[in-house]
Amino acid sequence: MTPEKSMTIENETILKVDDLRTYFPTRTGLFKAVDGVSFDLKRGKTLCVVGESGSGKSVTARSILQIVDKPGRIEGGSILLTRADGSTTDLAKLDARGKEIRGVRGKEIAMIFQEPMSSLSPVHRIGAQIGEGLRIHFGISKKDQRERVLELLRQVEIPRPETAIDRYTFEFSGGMRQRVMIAMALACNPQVLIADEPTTALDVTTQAEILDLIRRLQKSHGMAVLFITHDMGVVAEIADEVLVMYRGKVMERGPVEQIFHAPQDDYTRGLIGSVVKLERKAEVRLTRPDIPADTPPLLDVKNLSMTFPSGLKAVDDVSLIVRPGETLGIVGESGSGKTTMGRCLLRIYEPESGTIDFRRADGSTVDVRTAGSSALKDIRREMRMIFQDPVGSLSPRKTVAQIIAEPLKLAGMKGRTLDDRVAELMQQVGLEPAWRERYPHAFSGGQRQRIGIARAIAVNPRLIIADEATSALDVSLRSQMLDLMMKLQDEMGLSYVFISHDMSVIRYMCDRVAVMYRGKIVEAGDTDQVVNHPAHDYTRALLSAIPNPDPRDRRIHNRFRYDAAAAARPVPANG
Amino acid sequence: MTDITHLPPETGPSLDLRARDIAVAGQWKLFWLKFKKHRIALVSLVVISCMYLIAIFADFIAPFDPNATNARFTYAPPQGISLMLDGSFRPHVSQLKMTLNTESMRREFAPDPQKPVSVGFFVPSNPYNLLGFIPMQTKLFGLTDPKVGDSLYLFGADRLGRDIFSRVVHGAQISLSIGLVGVFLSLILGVTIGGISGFFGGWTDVVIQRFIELLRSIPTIPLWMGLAAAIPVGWPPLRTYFVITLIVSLIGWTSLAREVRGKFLSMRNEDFVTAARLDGMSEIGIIFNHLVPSFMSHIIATLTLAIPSMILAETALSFLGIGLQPPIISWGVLLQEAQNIRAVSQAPWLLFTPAAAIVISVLSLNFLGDGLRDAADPYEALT
Amino acid sequence: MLRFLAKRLVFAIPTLFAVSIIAFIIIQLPPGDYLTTLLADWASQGGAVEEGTVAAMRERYGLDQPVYIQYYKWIAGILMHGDFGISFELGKPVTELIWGRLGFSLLLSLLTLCFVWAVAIPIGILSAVRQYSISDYSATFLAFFFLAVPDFLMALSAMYLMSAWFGQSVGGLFSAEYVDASWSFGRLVDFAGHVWLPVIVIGLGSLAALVRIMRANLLDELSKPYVTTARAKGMSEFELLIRYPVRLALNPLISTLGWILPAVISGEIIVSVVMSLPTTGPLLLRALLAQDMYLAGSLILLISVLTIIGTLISDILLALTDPRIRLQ
Amino acid sequence: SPGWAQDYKQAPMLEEKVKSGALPAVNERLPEHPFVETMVDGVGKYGGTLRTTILANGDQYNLTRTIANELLVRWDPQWKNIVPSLAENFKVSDDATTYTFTLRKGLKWSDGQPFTVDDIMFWYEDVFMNDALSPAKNPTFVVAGKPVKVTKIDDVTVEFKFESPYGLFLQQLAYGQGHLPVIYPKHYLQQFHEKYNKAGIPDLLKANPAAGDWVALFNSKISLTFQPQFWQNLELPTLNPWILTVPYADSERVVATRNPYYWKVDTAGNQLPYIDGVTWAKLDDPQLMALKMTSGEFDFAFRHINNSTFKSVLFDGQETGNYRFVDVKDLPANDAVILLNLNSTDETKRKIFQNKDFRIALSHAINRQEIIDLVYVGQGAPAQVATQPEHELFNEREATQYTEFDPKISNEMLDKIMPNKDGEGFRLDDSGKRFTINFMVADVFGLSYPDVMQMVQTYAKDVGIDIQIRTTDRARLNTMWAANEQDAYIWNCVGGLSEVYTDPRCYMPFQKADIFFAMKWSEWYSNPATGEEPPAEIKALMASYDKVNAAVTDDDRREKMKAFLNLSADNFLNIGISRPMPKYLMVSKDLKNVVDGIPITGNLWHPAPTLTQWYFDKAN
Ligand SMILES: Nc1ncnc2c1ncn2[C@@H]1O[C@H](COP(=O)(O)OP(=O)(O)OP(=O)(O)O)[C@@H](O)[C@H]1O
Ligand SMILES: Nc1ncnc2c1ncn2[C@@H]1O[C@H](COP(=O)(O)OP(=O)(O)OP(=O)(O)O)[C@@H](O)[C@H]1O
Ligand SMILES: [Mg+2]
Ligand SMILES: [Mg+2]
Repeated sequence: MTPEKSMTIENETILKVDDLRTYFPTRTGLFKAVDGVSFDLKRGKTLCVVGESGSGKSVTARSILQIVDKPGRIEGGSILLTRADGSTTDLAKLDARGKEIRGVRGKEIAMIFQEPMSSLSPVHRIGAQIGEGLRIHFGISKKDQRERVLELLRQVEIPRPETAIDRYTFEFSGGMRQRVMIAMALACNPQVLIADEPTTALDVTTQAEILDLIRRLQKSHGMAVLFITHDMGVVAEIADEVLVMYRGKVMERGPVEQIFHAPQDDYTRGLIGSVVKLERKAEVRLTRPDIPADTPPLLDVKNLSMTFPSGLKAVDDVSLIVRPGETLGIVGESGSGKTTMGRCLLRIYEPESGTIDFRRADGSTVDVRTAGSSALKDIRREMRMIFQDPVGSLSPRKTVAQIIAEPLKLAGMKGRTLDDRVAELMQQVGLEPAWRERYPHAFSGGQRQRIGIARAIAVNPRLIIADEATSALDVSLRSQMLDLMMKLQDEMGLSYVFISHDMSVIRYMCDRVAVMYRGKIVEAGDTDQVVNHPAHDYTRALLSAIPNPDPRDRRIHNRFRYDAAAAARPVPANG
Repeated sequence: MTDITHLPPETGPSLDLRARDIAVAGQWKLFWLKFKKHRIALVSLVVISCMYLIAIFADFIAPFDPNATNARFTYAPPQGISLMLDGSFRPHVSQLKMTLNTESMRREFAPDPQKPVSVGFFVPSNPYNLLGFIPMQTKLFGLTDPKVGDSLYLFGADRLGRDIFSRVVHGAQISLSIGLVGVFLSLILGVTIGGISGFFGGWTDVVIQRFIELLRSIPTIPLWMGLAAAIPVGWPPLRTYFVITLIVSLIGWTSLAREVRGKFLSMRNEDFVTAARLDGMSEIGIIFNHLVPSFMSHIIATLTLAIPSMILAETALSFLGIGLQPPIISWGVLLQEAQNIRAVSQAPWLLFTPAAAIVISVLSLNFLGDGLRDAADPYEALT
Repeated sequence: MLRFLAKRLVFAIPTLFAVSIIAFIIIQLPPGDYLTTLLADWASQGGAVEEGTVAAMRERYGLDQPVYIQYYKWIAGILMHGDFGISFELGKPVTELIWGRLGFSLLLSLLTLCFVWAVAIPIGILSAVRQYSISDYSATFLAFFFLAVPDFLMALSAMYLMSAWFGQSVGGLFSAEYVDASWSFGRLVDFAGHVWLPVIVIGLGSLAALVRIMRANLLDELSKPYVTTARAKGMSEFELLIRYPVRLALNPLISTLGWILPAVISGEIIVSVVMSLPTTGPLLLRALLAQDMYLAGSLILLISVLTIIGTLISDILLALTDPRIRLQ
Repeated sequence: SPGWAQDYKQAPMLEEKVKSGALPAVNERLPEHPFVETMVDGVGKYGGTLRTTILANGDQYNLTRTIANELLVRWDPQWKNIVPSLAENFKVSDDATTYTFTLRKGLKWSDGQPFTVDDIMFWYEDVFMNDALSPAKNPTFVVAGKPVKVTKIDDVTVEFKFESPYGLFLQQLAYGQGHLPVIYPKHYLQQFHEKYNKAGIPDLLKANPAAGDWVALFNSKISLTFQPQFWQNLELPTLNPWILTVPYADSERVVATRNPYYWKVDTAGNQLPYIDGVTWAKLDDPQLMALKMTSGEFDFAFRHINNSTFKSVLFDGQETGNYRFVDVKDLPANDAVILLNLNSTDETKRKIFQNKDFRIALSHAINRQEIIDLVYVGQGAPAQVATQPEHELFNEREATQYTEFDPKISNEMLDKIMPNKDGEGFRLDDSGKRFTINFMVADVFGLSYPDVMQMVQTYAKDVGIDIQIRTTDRARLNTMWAANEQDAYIWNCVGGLSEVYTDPRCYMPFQKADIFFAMKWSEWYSNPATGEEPPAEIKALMASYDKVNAAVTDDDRREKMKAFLNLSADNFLNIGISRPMPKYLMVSKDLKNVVDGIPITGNLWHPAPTLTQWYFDKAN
């Protein structure tokens, strides 16, 4: 599909980056975050930059606007900006604090940042932040500014722009904030829009909407878009051209078709391979015998409900079972109550009603909801949790060894045995034991997740509640992680409650799946059945919003929206 | 960091004992590397270490007894040491010639270059016990051959002809020790109470917060005066001072407690805290094992600001006549003794030397704190 | 917001009550009472006071009654008729003595606060923006220098310098001819000519803390992503600094305002004695020394009330400047 | 000699008022025979304001001392003889029990009302003898526990009669406390007195709710002179040379202006005082006083800043401050006295303190000259508590016994009392515990007692006595005295010049003031039913002083006093360190008629007696 046909000038290069090198001087020498990157950005086209975390995508984008964090600096190369009137400027040569580059920032090249909450000031009103660029570049009067901002808010489909304009960011949901960022970037009608992972923090449905929005705006404004992501599905959905980066270098560059269907480079091939891998059920799972339906359940949850003090009923009459050795997937859009439900199972939150019958190792059954504190302590040794956010769940001032050792220590292990066990665990999850004295921040996202897993399995649990254990990881890591978890499951006879909003992940690894919507389980069943023959409308809507990692089959714009009116309760502002 | 992110786990060297030892050393090595990078912190470390050495070996370093008076040299100005004499290396000072102006009741001093008084290292002295138990008869430096009329006042003399240098050196003992005790006391109180307040929230928090507000809203000076005046007069000076230190720190903890509370309130629902709870850790254990370390850099910063306040609180107490009692010497006492226009106008060295000692130690502690904080902060990149 | 305010006000009542008790206990702590002081004073003047006179006075002042009765009388007087009792030493109702001084104390505190903020914030900004530069180090050094020199010594030195080197008349807040005069332009000018010295002396001590706080806050904020966002809009560095990180770094400072106020008032006590300022400081100090208990107690109580009000104000200010607070 | 009535002249500032009729003519204002002041330099000029200073709090005595010393009789400026003052003359009966005073005719209060014997009788009958107003009687007017009887003879003649001989009455009357009979203007105060205005008092109380009853009301109008309220009532008529216009309350200064009815004239018939007004800047800190003095903001100052700490600074400031130094005879018996508590509640300590040999040994251990050189800049001389060399009562032995620095003698004597020592060389008491004296030290009078004590501590250590210093403030010390809790303390001692007659508190256990070395004995002395009976030698000492009090003639009194002082020296009750060092005061170079060598002690108020004749002469 080629939406650019409508544009008058085709294939006109707006931004030409040539041999860009951005280095960070460190104690050990120069760190080459961007090392000889070249690409062209054409009017009306979308260039997607992909690559794992830390490959230099963001630094490349920031280099263009000369807003690389200290001590980074552009060491060489050129960034040629060609304007509509034909004049060109080499942005790389400009003084980073000078007037010229400031004239380019926001006006000619605008940027959308990755983290919508912290990228917006918490104490300034939405309207002021969006209108600021207008004031800086055009000196527009307050009144006109307001009008233009309202128009922008309407464009990005913020409901009730007249009131929204005077609100603060924390009053907005993640999706709305991301829209605000987009409106801000669009304020001055830039020729180039750089979007640095604008949807990473969002759930699929919202992501689909944002992607749609960007594409529509691109069409109407004729912008060139530099889109940074590590989600190959997204790439397949929107890219014209793709740039694959690895360790600061460009691995491969070409039209999206070529990258997906005829990758040249090994790294690209690996990347695409793992994407494709996740499109099916895991091989190990295909061959595994089914768990007999009459095995007594390990966990039997009945009519579980939980209401937050704010009055929100986040878990509403949920019933489910987990059999030994089984993986139960929980899917649902953001805010549907998955995490809350998972936490209720461990009594991190106090559920107000229902039963959570857990079968202990000795065969006895305990109701977690009413267990006493010492019983709870024991249960929590058998039922463990992997947290959604690998950064937040690791104490920042503890070394990895200390983190992994903690549950062991509290279980009474000491000295040499403790050290050895920690080392063993680290090896088990594929971490180098020699890194045990490092702090979590010195690890990559995938490695951090492994730390979380190691901590979870340290005391030989029987059930692990994995809350979006892989959502923060890029594709290649994700499949590695899932494989690891399955390996451990087979080795240790674990059961999982696997919470995710990513259907492909669920499909890959879960035996059964339950779909959550607004605190309720709307559908449950065998994975194959739910994925291939969804019974509930909501499930279908959810499935349709998932980007398909195949540029030949772009479909999220054809997605189907679940009619909220069908649900029991009225729709909140945004999910 | 890119360079470690993609090391495929399989290729990592397998565990052997040596690697493990290196890895254990790594944390401290990292710390040291980061710390070393902080030049001023390094210098401060040296300065502070020196000050503590001076305090510990005050008896050896101070050339004179800090309480020894000398009627001949009241308000003698500092004497500069000249290194060369008659073209050879012979450190000396010029003898001071004193004339008493009976009209102005002032002694006037003039150095007499014709009468050099030689100064040397490791000079003999009256016997004393270093650290209270090592019998010694040598001082680090002093007059090699003291005669009547000779003097060595590096920092000048006070109203009783006591050697300010020796007094500053001895003052370091109190100022650098008991003051710290108070600081640590407020630290412990602040962290514990603030931690409890922030961590448990609810009514505990309300009660503790009201209590803190209460303490904070009472002006410090009346509180000090009231408490200090309630101390029995019969107590020995050191104990009195110790109790006063406690009193001062009892009030000092409140600000720290508030900060800790705020931080804890925001952290108590973080995932890593939940994780620790799931691991079966007790609430107090969580506070001290997880929350406090995350708060370390702030604590260090607060601490370095608290030390001068402790030293100053002591001087304020002295000003009110309820501070340290002679013969105990502290920098605060020295400053208090300089608290009159006579010293300000005619013997500024009485003011400047203890003030300089305080400023230098406070600055060094501060920079040292900065360095330690940065080094202890895993988020500070090692650049 | 209104609920928050109401809640705070309700909480303030038991606090005030407790403060009044503590204030009363503080002044009872030292051994002896006002008459002991009186006797000491009189003895030093070469006179002797007969036991009978002393006993009669003690009874007259109610000092022979148990402490809780004395407290009850005092607090009841305040609550029922706003009567803070009588100053034994000055023989006047406390209310007559304190308002004028309290006014000057407040004025001085506010001026000091303004001075400290006006100086500390730019220095803090400079030292954060140019972290680990010469200017950062010199700002730190100066701030700590002033922190390390006790305020009374600073007051004395400043007065000496002003008097001996510049021939300025020092001490007090007015020249002799304006002391008893009513307010006029001339008196205002005279006041301005006197007040700056104590303001600087009191302010310099609290400068360091503020500079350090500002610096630390700002360093935190400077690395936040929203700064980059703003930069990407093409804003100049200076405007950027002032509009975003500085604006946010100020918020925590506002919350310390409530605590700075009592610190300034406490700091003011000693400086005011040395500089003879007509503020509550010298009155309070003397009342404490003389164990003039209703005067001392009432002053402590009032200063505490001011502090509680100050805290409330800073909470409100914080809520006004930081929209995030409002929701809670 | 006084001129004729028509020759009297007045200050220019009063001329106006007289012309307008607001004020009677000067002749009508002055008494028939005004007091004629002896001029120091000569007749002066009118005008000017005397700018001086007091501490903002607790310094009200200085107002009294500066402008309020109008008495029936007074000391001459040389502090030698008693001369008539408000009384034109007086008579003493041969048995020293009856004193008759004749007032000057035509004396007037500052509001123009006549001052007569009725005012004195008002004081006597309605204040002094009124148990509500005077629950205890002022000791100046009490002998052997019996208060004086005052009788009005006629409008100008009054008689004071005691039951037993009171030879020192006139001296007592000439000191500050003697002003009591002449400060109560009946015409003004009777409205606040129950006896005269029972009906009106409830209304007055309503207007003044701070006072609960008529006694409080009365006391708020004229309080005891040692209370600040005494200087707060601007309405109160006085006989003083200046009257207050801004009271000693919460303002930053106190202001006084001339009393048009003041009853003294100079030798040329000019009504005194010369100076129009006085202002006192109220300062909180003596440092600031000194600074302001050197910057020329005061014409006169001395209290709080006339000690060695300030001397050199003030010396340097003479040019800028336009002042000169005037010698002051502030001559107590000793500047620093070690007072061991002979009535200590601690058995062991009491026994040792009461041992005269212990006190002598301690005295020999002290290197007085070194202390004087160091602390007192070489001013002063080693001495015990004794009268000054220039005084008629001076005795070499009393002044210098046991003052030589001799640790050897000291050690020998101590070896007899406490032979055993501990490891650190400190002596042990009978029970084998280290004998420690806790010394209370307050930093008062600018006499650097903490410094002195630190030196004494080292000397004592050299002879094996452990002294612990406890710095404290005066009020705290007072609490301890009152409870007899102190081991020992250091203070200064009155009684170096003539006042020794009336105030022998350092020479024997006497009244309670600030000298407490034998509180129980002095209680016994004032009332044998209380306290503790002293040993025989102390009783003998007390009896010896009783004889002084009974003496009628000056010569007899002097002899009895000598015997008493001799006996006191034999008992050696406390240990002196230094004869007082010379003190000074500062006056503007423009001020004239300032007595050089002005006598000053706690009792003898000053410079009030001569301040009326000071005048500004800005010629130079
Ligand atoms: N301020 C800095 N100081 C030092 N190194 C930095 C800095 N900023 C980035 N880097 C390094 O530069 C490299 C590239 O970072 P960049 O942010 O461009 O990665 P990315 O591809 O955007 O990753 P992600 O997908 O996680 O956003 C990383 O290894 C990072 O550690
Ligand atoms: N502590 C809390 N207090 C009040 N409401 C909460 C709290 N935590 C979550 N919620 C609300 O409960 C609902 C369910 O949240 P939950 O975190 O379980 O969603 P989720 O399905 O895990 O979403 P995501 O995919 O974004 O992680 C949301 O509307 C959320 O706003
Ligand atoms: Mg990035
Ligand atoms: Mg979740």
